[in-house]
Amino acid sequence: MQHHHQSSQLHQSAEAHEQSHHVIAVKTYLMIYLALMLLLALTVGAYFLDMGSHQINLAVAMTIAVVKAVLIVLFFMHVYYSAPLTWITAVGSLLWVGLLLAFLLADYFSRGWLDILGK
Amino acid sequence: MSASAHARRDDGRPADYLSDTSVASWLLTTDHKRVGILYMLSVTLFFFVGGVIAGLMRLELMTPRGDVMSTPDAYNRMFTMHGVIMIFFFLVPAIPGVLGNFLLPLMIGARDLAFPKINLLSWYVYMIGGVMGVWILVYGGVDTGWTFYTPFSTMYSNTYVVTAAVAVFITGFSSILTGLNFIVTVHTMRAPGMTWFRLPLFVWSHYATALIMVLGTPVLAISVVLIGLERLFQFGIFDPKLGGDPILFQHLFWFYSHPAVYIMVLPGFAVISEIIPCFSRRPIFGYRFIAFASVAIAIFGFLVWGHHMFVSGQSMYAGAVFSILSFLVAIPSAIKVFNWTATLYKGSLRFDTPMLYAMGFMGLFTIGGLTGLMLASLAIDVHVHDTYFVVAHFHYIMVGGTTMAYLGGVHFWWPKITGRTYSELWGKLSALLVFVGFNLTFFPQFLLGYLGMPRRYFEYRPEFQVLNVMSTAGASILAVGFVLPLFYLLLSLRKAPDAGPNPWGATGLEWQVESPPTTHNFHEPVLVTCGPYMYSPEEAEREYASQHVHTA
Amino acid sequence: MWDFPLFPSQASTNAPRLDALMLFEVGVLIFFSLLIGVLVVGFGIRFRRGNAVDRSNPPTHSQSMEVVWIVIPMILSILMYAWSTQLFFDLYEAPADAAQVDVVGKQWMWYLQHPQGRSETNELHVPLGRPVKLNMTSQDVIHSFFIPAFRIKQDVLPGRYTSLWFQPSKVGVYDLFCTEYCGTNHSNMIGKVYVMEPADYEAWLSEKGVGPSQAEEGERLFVQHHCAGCHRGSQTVHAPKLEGVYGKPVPIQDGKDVRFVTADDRYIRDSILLPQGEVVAGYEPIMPSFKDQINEPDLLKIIAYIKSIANRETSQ
Amino acid sequence: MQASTSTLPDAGTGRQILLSHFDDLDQQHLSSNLGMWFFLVSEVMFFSGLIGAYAVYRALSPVAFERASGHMDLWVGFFNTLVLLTSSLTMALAVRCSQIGDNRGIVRYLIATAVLGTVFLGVKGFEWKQEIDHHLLPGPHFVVPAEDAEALRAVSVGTDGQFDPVKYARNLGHFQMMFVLYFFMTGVHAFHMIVGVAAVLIFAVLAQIRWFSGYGTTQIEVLGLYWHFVDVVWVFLYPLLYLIG
Ligand code: HEA
Ligand code: HEA
Ligand code: HEC
Ligand code: CUA
Ligand SMILES: [Cu+2]
Repeated sequence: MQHHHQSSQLHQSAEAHEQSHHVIAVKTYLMIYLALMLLLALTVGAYFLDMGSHQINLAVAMTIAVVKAVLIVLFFMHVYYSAPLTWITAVGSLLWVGLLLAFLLADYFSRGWLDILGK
Repeated sequence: MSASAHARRDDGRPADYLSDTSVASWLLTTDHKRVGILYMLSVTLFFFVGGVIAGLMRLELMTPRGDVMSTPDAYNRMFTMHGVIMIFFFLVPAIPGVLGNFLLPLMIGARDLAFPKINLLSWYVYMIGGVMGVWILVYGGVDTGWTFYTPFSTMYSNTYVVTAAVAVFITGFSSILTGLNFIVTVHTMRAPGMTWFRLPLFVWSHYATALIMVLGTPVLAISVVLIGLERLFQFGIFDPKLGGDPILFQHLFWFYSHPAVYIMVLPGFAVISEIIPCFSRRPIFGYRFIAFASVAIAIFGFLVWGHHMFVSGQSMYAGAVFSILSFLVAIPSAIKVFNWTATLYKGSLRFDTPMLYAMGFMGLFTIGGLTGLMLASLAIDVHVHDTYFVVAHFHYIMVGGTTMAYLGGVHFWWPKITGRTYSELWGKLSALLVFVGFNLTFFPQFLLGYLGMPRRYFEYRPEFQVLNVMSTAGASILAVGFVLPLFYLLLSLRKAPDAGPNPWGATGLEWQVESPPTTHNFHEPVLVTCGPYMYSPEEAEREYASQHVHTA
Repeated sequence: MWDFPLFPSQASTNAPRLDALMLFEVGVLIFFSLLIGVLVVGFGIRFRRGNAVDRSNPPTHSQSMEVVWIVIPMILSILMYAWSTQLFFDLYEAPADAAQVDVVGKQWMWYLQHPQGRSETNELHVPLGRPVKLNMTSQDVIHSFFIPAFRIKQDVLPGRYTSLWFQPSKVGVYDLFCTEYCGTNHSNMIGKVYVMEPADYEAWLSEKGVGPSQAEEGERLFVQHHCAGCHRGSQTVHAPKLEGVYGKPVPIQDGKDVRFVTADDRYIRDSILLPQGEVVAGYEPIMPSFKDQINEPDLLKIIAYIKSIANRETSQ
Repeated sequence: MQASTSTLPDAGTGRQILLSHFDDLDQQHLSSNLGMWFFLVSEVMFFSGLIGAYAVYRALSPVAFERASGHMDLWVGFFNTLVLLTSSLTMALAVRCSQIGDNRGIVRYLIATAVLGTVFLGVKGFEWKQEIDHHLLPGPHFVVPAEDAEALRAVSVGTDGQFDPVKYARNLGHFQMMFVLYFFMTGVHAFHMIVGVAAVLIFAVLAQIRWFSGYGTTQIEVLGLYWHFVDVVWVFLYPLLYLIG
């Protein structure tokens, strides 16, 4: 049976403590900032570079954006130092966007594969 | 429970969460139990508004010609308002808002939800949306159907589409806030010893529901915003004249609205998973499978939205993919139904009102779900899409399923919520009326649908009349069944609390505190040492036997 | 009183095939509903409280049971899926020899155009046993074309074409419904489908006096919309004669170059709706656009008229 | 990685206040943090609806999107991205100050963040005005510039390799669609920025008057999460709107 008991020591969010208060060195922040600036320069540079096809350009731009976002999320938002739950949340939300896009575009790209009007 | 150490009410009873009766104390409360009561009042109100509209619709549909309402427009507004109110203002908030709010903290041994103020805020946000909804209803309504399909909603309808979009948008935020609160609460507020696999299945289901609320609702929000903007500024994101695609709206809408049907049914599962073991006096069968099935439904429920669009002009390949995924997402529901059934085996069954509702749920949900599979079958859906077959399908799940589960839950926890017992006789009678009335109302609609009667029809072919009359007759029985509880439940409030902490002899933490509970739920820190549903059928029998001897 | 149907008539080759599938799925429905129902009631009676039965060691879980009730529904699901998807693809892939009927939906009527020139409103006459293909579009909102007796349905969209085909298998008169909610008179956007013996159908096609033919209507509209003002030899406006244009290559000014386009339906249609798109070499781009001024049915009539004068020589 | 010694501000500087329904500060902190994370998840889904619309229409008319994107000033966008990334740095530093109990640092970095946010909004407003002046605001006054119309005409060819006016009309529509999405996405983003700047300013004032218990570690960290999220959104919007080609 379930009991009431006087023991908040057993509280299970003991893991929580470690998760939250990690202080990151200023130097680390500055390094990340520098990396972000370089990546920003890189995207603009890539824009002017003709890489043969728009798809490749788009892929490069999006890859750089993802790397930037990952840096911000990992360090500025402290996910790197956080509990797995935070990781799962962050990755999960990206996954869901991907899911929406994938199924949505699947419809548009496969229209007209069959030679049937409107299918 | 040592209540003596605590404050007393004016009438000498120990103070509970209901003690303070001032209006301000209700409107400013952050107590999850009181917020639950606020939700209960509002969803009941909306249910009856939606129900009366349904009654009017059924009256109109008694005859093939339009004769009750003066114009088709009036009827079109009716079914739209019926759908909008029932879905957004009744069914989505019903179980999570009322029972979820009330029970979630109690069940996990917490003093409140993680964000009590946000919880109250979510009720206010919901009420703002709801009041706008009623305002629209009073001032003439909306006639787009609850699905708001473009370009009708953006270019052709001349009703309050923008207001309705805003109302739905606002209500959506209430859903998001509730979901957020539940997720965080389950993660951080569990009492010591309350591990994930000691959680009642009610909590698992609500957790899964909350995930859908957080992940899906924003997409609904953005699609109704786009509707509003397109209507106001004519910039045409879905307008075919500008190269826009009306089907895109359908995609965005169903990306939310299919998962939303699981927002509506998972909390129903939550209630059933509590009632069945309690009245069978035995541990639930296949706890882990039921728990994981909830999460699986929440996740895979996002992959099937296109099954509402099989004949819309979506690509056939997309249709084929959405179809197979719809079949697969039915498996976790099947797991649940079978596990509940297995729970009855070797139990010690009693048929109190909540159990009657739960058994009704199992049968009607099974029929609703299996007809869902027919709809997921591409070729069959081509024939029955947008006919009364679909109407019957979703009423079987939403009325026969979730609304029954909600009523079952209200009866089950009523003694906890109010401290009073109600009349079993009336309870059983109304459960019976609901079951009979329901089947008479909606079973004929399956036949109508296969015969080809389209939905959203103000007038219909005369050969459909007989079945429609049956349906209307059923609806009037159903109405009586739904109104009865209002009376005997409210009447029970007139007597002094007589329920005691645990009238059903149930095992959950919520049954170990007073009825009604005190503001802080638990007087001492809670330590959980074992899983839920530790019932024993043989013990129940001995108990029964001894009682029997005494009275005889 | 008991004179009401419980089952729709089967009037196309698709109908019995679909009903067979439906029957199977109803079987699955009944099987599982009965299974659950019988078990719930059965356990309810047997294990009711106070009944003396063995309740020792009630099982709390069973891996093998779970596997059984996952695998069996899974197999049935895949069966139902395969069957229904097979039918679904057949439902839209029209045979090559199907006769084509154009369908335009608008609030709140169906406009149908036969290849032989005859057109109808809210009525569709088709010959028994011959495949018919529908090419559909909408002029305003989304509608849906539904013939219960044929078990077919397809949404009709503005700005896009969708299609559907069927092969009638029984002579008779059947309902035609609009099943996508489209506003006030959605429930009156209905019609009849007449399946006729081929001979009767031929007779119906050539029937006279039922109103002007498609092309005659078109000619009237041609005058009414002032096309004739320019295209029948105006003194002031320099515009091409349209006699004999249809089906022939037309020279189109393309920058400094000229290329040739065949004057087919699409070309005529675009010339009317988007005249600046392709300007006939040697003419000024002065023709106004008739976009949003001529509705889809009228457009089809005008095109029919221009087709009908394809073999007339221009008097130039 | 540094050992995670507790850096919670302690007595003397004021411990964080524990709300009555929580058991301890860690639980309280974790809840707030997680709450914000799940709120951000729902925000992501909100934007994903728009990104979905964007993806569909861009896939249908790539050239129209490219031409439309040509009207956005790449360098203005570049500048704004730079500003926003810098504001993320100052925000991160403000959070750090709250962790180590440097109240003046909190105020200073929050103000810097708000200033950078305001600069971003100012530039954005200026850009909007330019575009509106050029009749690029979707609606009745929208004009497709001649050279774009020309370019779109050139790519509007049917399967037969010949000019297809229907395609042309659709491309023109999608040209405008890009501006619909542009104004809407940047508008929603700007709305989030305005909310963010207001919150940052309020927090700066509250920190200045030492309203927070325990330097508001929890509150400022949660605010930081929000701010960085808005930044991440822009990181995607910049290439999607400005850098097509
Ligand atoms: C709570 C609400 C709810 C729920 C839970 C469901 C559940 C399901 N729905 Fe339903 N549905 C709606 C509410 C709901 N639906 C609404 C409101 C509409 C109409 C919207 C509108 O257009 O207005 C709709 C419409 C709808 C359509 C579109 C119809 C059309 O417009 O043409 C489809 C098509 O696939 C569908 C399928 C399903 C399926 C496969 C499930 C499954 O999840 C069901 C799973 C359950 C079971 C299968 C039963 C239990 C299983 C067994 C007893 C074992 C046997 C199992 C097998 C053999 C697999 N639904
Ligand atoms: C939770 C969701 C929910 C619930 C509970 C209900 C409940 C009911 N619904 Fe509803 N329904 C929908 C959701 C729901 N519905 C949706 C989403 C649609 C689609 C809308 C659209 O197409 O856009 C729909 C559409 C719909 C239609 C199809 C309309 C059409 O397509 O033309 C019909 C027709 O019979 C119908 C009937 C009923 C009936 C008889 C009830 C009954 O169960 C209601 C019983 C309750 C009462 C009657 C109230 C209590 C009684 C009293 C207060 C007594 C006094 C009243 C009287 C005597 C009348 N509903
Ligand atoms: C103001 C005068 C004017 C009116 C009114 C007008 N047209 Fe034209 N039309 C022209 C001119 C000039 C051309 C040749 C240049 C071009 O292709 O745009 C033309 C071209 C055409 C062509 C292509 C002919 C070819 O030889 O390829 C068609 C078809 C046509 N018009 C149909 C119509 C129809 C149908 C209407 C009425 C609904 C109409 N026009 C009204 C002036 C006019
Ligand atoms: Cu046309 Cu309904
Ligand atoms: Cu669905």
